[in-house]
Amino acid sequence: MRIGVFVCHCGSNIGGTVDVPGVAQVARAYPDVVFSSDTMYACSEPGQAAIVDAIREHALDGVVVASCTPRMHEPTFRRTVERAGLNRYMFEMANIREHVSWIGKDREANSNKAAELVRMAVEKLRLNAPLYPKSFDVTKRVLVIGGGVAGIQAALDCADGGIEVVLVERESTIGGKMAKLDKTFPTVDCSSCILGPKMVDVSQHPNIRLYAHAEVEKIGGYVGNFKVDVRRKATYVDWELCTGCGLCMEKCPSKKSPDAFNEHVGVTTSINIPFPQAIPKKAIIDPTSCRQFVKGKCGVCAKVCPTGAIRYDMEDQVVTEEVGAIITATGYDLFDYTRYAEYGGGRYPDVITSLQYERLLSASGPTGGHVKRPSDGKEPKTVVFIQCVGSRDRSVDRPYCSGFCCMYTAKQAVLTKDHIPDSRSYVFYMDIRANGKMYEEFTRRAMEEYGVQYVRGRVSMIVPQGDKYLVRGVDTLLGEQVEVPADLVVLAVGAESSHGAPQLAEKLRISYDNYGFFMESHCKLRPVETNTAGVYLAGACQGPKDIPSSVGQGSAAAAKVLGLFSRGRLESDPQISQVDVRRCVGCGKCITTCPYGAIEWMELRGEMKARVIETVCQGCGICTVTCPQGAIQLQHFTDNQILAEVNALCLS
Amino acid sequence: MPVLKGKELRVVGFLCNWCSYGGADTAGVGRFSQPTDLRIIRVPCSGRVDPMFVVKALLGGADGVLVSGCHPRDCHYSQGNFYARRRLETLKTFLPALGIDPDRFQYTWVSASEGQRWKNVVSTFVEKVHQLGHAPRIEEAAPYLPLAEKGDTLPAPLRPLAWPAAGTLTASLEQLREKIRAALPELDCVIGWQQGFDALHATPLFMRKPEDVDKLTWGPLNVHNLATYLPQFKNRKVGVVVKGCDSRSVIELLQEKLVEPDNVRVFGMACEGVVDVERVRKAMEPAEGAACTDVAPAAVAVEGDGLAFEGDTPVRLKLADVVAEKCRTCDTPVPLLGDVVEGNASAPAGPGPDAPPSLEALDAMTPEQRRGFWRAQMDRCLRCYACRNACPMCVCRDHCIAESRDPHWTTQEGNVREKLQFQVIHALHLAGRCTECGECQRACPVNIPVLALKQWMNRSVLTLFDYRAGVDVNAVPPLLAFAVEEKNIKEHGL
Amino acid sequence: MDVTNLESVRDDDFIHAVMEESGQDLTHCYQCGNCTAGCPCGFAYDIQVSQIMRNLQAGRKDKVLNSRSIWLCLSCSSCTTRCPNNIDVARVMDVLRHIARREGRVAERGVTTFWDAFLASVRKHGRVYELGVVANYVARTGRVWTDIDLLPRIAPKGKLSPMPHGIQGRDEIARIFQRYEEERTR
Amino acid sequence: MMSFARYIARGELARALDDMARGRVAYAPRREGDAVVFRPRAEGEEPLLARATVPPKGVIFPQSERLFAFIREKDPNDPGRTTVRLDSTVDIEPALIFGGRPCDARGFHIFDRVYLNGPYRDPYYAARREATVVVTLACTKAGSTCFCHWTGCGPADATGSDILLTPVGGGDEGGFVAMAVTERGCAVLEQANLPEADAARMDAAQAVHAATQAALDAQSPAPDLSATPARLLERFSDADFWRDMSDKCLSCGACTYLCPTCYCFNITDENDGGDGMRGRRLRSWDNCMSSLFTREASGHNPRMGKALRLRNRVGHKFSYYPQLHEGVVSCNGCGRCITGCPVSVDIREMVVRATQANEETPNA
Amino acid sequence: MNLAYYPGCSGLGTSREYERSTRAACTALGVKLTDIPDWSCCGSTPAHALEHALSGALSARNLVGAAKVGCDTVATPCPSCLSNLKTARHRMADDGFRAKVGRLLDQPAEKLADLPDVQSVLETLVTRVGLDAIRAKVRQPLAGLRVAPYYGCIMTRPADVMRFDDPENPTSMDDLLTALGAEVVPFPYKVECCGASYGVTRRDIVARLSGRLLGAARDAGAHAVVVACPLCQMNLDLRQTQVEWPGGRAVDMPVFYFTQLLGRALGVPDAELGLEQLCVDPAIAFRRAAQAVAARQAEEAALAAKAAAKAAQAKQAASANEGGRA
Repeated sequence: MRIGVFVCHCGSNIGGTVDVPGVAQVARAYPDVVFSSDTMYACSEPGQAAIVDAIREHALDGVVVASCTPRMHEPTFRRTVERAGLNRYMFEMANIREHVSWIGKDREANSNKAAELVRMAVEKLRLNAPLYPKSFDVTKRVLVIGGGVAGIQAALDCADGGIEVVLVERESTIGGKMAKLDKTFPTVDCSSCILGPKMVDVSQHPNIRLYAHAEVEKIGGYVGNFKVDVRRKATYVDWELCTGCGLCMEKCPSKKSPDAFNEHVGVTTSINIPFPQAIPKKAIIDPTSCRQFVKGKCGVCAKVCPTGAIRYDMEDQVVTEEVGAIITATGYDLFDYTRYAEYGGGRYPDVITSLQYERLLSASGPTGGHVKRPSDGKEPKTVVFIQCVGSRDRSVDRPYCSGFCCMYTAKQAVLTKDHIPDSRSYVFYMDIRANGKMYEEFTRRAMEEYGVQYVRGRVSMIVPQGDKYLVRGVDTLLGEQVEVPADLVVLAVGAESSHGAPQLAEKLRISYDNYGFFMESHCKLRPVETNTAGVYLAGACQGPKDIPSSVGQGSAAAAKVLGLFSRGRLESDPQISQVDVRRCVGCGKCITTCPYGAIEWMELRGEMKARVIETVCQGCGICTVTCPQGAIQLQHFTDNQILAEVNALCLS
Repeated sequence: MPVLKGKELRVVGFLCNWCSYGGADTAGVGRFSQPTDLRIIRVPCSGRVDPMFVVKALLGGADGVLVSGCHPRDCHYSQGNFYARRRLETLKTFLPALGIDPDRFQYTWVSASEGQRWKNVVSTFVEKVHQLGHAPRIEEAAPYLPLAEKGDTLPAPLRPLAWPAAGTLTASLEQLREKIRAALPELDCVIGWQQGFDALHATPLFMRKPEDVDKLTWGPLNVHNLATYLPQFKNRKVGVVVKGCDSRSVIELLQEKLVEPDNVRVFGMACEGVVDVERVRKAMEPAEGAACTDVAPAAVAVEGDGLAFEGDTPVRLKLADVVAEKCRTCDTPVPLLGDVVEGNASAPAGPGPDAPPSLEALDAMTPEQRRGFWRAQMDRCLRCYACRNACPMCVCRDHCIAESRDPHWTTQEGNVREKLQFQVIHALHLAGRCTECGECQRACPVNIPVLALKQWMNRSVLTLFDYRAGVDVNAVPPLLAFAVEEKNIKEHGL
Repeated sequence: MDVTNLESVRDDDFIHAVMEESGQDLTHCYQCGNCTAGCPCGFAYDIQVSQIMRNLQAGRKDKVLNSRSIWLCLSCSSCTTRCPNNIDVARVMDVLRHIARREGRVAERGVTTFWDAFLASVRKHGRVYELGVVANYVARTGRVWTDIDLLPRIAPKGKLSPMPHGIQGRDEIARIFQRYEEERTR
Repeated sequence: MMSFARYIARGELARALDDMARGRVAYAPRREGDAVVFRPRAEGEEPLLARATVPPKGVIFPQSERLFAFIREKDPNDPGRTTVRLDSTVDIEPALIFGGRPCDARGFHIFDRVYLNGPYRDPYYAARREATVVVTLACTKAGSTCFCHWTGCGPADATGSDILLTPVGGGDEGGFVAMAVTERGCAVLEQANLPEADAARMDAAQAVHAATQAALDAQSPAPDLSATPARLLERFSDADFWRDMSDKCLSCGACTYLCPTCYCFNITDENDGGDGMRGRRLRSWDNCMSSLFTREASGHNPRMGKALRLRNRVGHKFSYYPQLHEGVVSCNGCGRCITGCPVSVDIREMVVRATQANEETPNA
Repeated sequence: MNLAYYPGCSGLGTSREYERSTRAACTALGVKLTDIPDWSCCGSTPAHALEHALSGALSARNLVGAAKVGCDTVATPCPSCLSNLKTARHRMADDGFRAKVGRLLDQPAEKLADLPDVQSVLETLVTRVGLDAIRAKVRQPLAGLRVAPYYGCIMTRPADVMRFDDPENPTSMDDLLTALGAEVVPFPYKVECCGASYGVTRRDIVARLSGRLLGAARDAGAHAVVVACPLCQMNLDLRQTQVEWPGGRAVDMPVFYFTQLLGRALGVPDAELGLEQLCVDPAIAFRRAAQAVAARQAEEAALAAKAAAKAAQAKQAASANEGGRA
């Protein structure tokens, strides 16, 4: 080989603590190195030009650049060598900035270390081989998982962009959390007034196929060609026939079904349509409370249904959909506040969650929009809001800020004043996080115009006292212990990952954090992408988010999908595993361990061998370690390449 | 290039590209000063880190090796670090067997944002390595060959070990032969044993014709594990005769789909222990240094708990004194699957010992002694690979990395390091798969006690994964699987 | 009130000593005030417990060690139990008392006098002699009327031992105290 | 040649060896673990008289040896120009092998025919062979796998040796009759200042030779192997025969590496670490039982299965070699391949069955 | 399980009745208690407020003593002792701390495993004996007795050391008392501090905190407060005359040790339970309970009569109906 080595000063970033010309000099003695030089800024226009010139002048067939981290400029220099006619994989980087010059001041040690890192890069490069990507076809359909506002936005944007959308929603209606809200901050818009039309658009869009009351069961394939099994759970009502007239709900004799849509404030009928604006507006039977299921006799709904849509014998059904990309918009769930025993742990009827309060405020809620406390139906006059319940609390493993509680609490306090003009609200808070457009102004209005009493401090305990609740807290600004006798206490419960999120992540083969939120590819620069090609994130499944951010992400994810599909064919990364069929003994260990299902059996002259599906392999190399005889090798990180680096260091 | 004037030690790091390499970058961007010793090798994922890289580095002169990946659940490839955790923890528990201080190898998790943590990890680890100083080299250890050989007093076997009376044994054997004769027409052949070159040695028998079946023998000389032959009969129907211990190898082969359940017929009988020919030689104790062929008796008869040797000077040896080490702790005298003539195998008399004798001996050594021990033992290794070829689980055979130049894991250098390295490869490749049949050691023409390495590994696997190979056809070997929360793997404090 | 110069009041050694001895990371405190909110004795404090924590973060040794609050803490662990940052606040308060005692700073003499009387009794008898403790306390503080109102309520119940219940291993207990004092002076 | 004989009393052996080995590294059997191997002997060390598990061939033909080192050197003015310098200095010390048996010593004779006296003279082998004195111990016992008397060797065969020692007498009274077989043997024996072996002792030695020979004959009368080379060739394509013979073979290399006559090797280059500019060319033992032995660069392997490989091994020893070397078989009947084989593959059985024409093979 | 018993110093003095009733109840339930030979004071708050190693040493001496008589668990009725013993053991998991403690002792514990586990008598009874077994042995159910269970502040806290019940809302004593037939009133101050040992030095603190507790019990309609702690009992019972009653309305509120009510329900004679040693007359509680039972019976009788009348009416109507159809 003919290798060229370029050692970068990076101004004084490297040159300050590394003898850069010295390293270049030493490198000249390394095997196959025919050219080396130091350069002020390798990544600059002239720096790159010098590399191109050297490749041409010295007929180099491999290049090592010793400069910053490859995570920064590897793509840059790969393009550089490509410009000079080399294969982009005939290039290696030695990280002598982040890993050398920036972490120590001992010039001698640094120079020595830099030279060794160059040596390792040279040894690896000597075993590099040109690699070439392959291209494949794309199925231009997208799966959107979750029909909350983020999923709705993503689905609509994709559908408007002209691609077919499969939208899968776990509940029997789309709308998600937003559909449960009364108003939205900071404009105090009616939530269902702004969401409703979008929901209707979903139901009417010719490009959208909606599966409500359904869940994703299995995902196979890879970017461009996923195969998804969707389980349509039994609703016991034939939705083709159901017109959503609601007669069954009127007549249903079983009225004790848990009312999940109303956050369990009150109960509902066993057959029901969750709310008037539900999409699809179809009835569904709760078999855990329905008399027909529990007692084996009733059949009232079947009798009254004008279209004969009731199907007590309905079973789950699995449908398979082929898509080229997936947008995950599974949202969030609420922190279970019963873990706070000092707030009653669920024993006090008038200590409720913020979302329950939202239903009390909502005109479509169980109280018709009249705020009545659950215990005795009285209108509360003193309402205490406690923030950060299940947020910023290491003791319950929720150290993160849920982000939107400050704002909705301010909104609820404002609405409380609107609903009950002679009421007084207290908000116990630690810090007010109002960093959105018009957010700070909104919280100020709550205090200034609506007289909401903000108390800086946490609440230690809630003690029932007569028909009130003594809220015992602190005002840290006063430096005093304080207490408020309240009629109603509203807990601003934090957001946590949607239940079942980790299981879904494993099906999608994407990562999730300690709390079950999905991991984006890069926190700043690739916020809606995941590390699995073709899988995108939208909304609170990635972390707590308010409505504008969720909608923004829904659109962003849709844009990513449309961008992906705008190319006729996709290219696969050639840094993938490859099987040497002559050495493969067909033990199947690689097939067992591959996290992507990217290795399959094939028959070769009567013997079973492993074969890598190039488009599915992501290049992790788990298989290479698993293969005892090293027959499957991860290209660009082969055993021999890594051994060459180890030997450069350890063989003497 | 030499390590900097004795100031630095040789510390090698393997970092996953997505998290830890990024974490090290972040530490650099934050200008967090760190020891200069570490040399980082970038790999895509901690799941790409073959434990053998670590061994290669440590045997080759590294003073410390650090592997770092994404935090569990944060893996870029979703599962790589889960596999890595199992592999690397297994390796860490194995290193002491070689006399390598396990503190010289550490693995941990650092995310791309944890620059401060990376600095701490590097500083702590390098400081630890400096405390330990230069790594002693195995090839420089003082040879250590404890003279207490296996002829010496051993703990009593777990079971009484008594073969049935000659008549009963013959009847049972005849029953077994009948089964085989009946099955033979559908099979390519049935593998069993017959008498070998002298009365003390049996040899494998490949029965193809009914009259071959007459040659089948059964008794304590049937030392071979015939399951070793099965994988080569791919796509052909074959029968095999097994002892209890051998049956575990068959189970493991079935489990790993290295043989097809439809293509293998298993025959077996209860076993009361097989001899260790070396031990017989010693028990007969002729002139110093005599070989087993020098003591070959004219005939050997099984008499309950003993063996009668006919010859110039008739001798009776107690089975308990001459059985193979594996028989002492055997708890599967009756094959676990197949067409089995049960006989009445003796039941375990009590709980098994904590460790088999050779493992106990290895345990008792200091790390320095262990290095000296392997140096002295491996010195005479001929690299004939009988250990590998006799191993029922070694299915790569002709493609084994021991001899391949690609990948180039070992050289043809005749030194202890290369020889030991192969044994480590063998032990690591067998982790969670080895049924401790002991064929590796029995096959060794120069009697290197390589079984102890596998015993050590098996103990690790049992402790870490609560797993024993070759008992459940439906199990998955632990290193081919993972758990999101590992019950028995603790985070190492870094 | 004077302007506090944050540089000059900060005693880093003190911060480290408290962190080291209590094993608690004071930087974890974000001043939510929950410790104060739940403190049963807050009404009697001169500095609320969350402000003790804040003063500790600021390294204000004198302010903290001279406070009465650290002596009035009831060790009930409400603060520890409810701290969202898992800080064992009660243990921090304990450690502050240790440091204050070492430095001879005691803002609530009565409390420490009672404790000293208690420990003296343990040292002498191996077990606490209740009447002896009260008598000792009264003698040291001169508060002769202490709980005299309770005497008629308790006297007839036959619960107060007139004599200490000394143990055989008294010397052993005394040695514990002796070694403790030796270690301390070392 | 038998004219020069000395007597070494049992108690004098160590001292005599010290003297004979003056200026040489003396290799003698030593017990290591459960094996007996040849190791450099310390002065005064009482030698083990056991037959070694591994023959002493490695002293002259090492398991792995450096043929030369290569050093790449760069032109300081043009790093693109690299020259390669070789360093083939071989460090060979004068040596003495004590305690090998006639079958071991005769192995060197088999080697000599290939590496010394054949068309190519192997300088490495030659140098070591020149520098090494072979002091052999005649056998007094017939092991169950001994068949030296079939192959032209024997319990007192002196081929390949410089000195032959025969144990005479028993216990402390006993000693060794040492007969110099070569000039070099004479010289070495002279160094030891030993009494001449008297006639009685010479007779005793003869008697020992005869008795051992008789024991071997009784154990297994030597078959007539004169037709074997041809018969083996006739058997060449009898697949069933070789399948039956090789069924149990594990394809390991124990037999070849334990064989005193197997001389095959492999050559590989290994790089040093360090600056990456140095490396070594190694010659190491190779064995025909390994699949890699005949694998060609294309991946094609003319001896794919173990049957073909075993056929080669037997054929080489008992057919191809004798045809090139005046009928001398390249097997000394030491039996190590049988005892060392994990599954007791028996070369005697193969030779005998191949020789018996038209054996009861189904195809015949 | 071999159970060592650590009574605590107050068991020899102000909480004699706790000590007596504990032993009596354990005997009645067949729980064997082995006394720790020559046990000594744990040092209580004064020791841990002075120095942790000293506190640890005073506790460890007893743990070592318990281990010496072959016990693997130490049970103690007193939460203060419990807290000290348990904390000492918890901290001694740290080698440095254990060594420090060891330097103060004549006979230190070599390793953590040498130290027995520690639990409260309450924990022993509810986890080892079990509520079912206790319920089966109840002879005189505490019918009609409305009780406020008060656990004290350190029985369950800090949670990671005590590892028993919920730190904020423990229920083990509630369950036990319910099993005995008593009626447990909702009592929000189960774990709020009573003022602890500040009775002597800062009577004002105890007066306020204990007053709040007694007031809450009063307002919840409790006939008595039930406690598991000698110090709490002293503050609530002996000092009841000193407390500040919320709203100024003082009542006589008997304060039982839970073991006394347990013993009573199991049929242990009152004399063995030391009921006479309580300051506020326990009879008050039993009297109120009896009244409550009587009132309830009267109410039930009235209800039953009403229901019977209604049923009769319905029957009449039904038969009339049936007659009509026929």
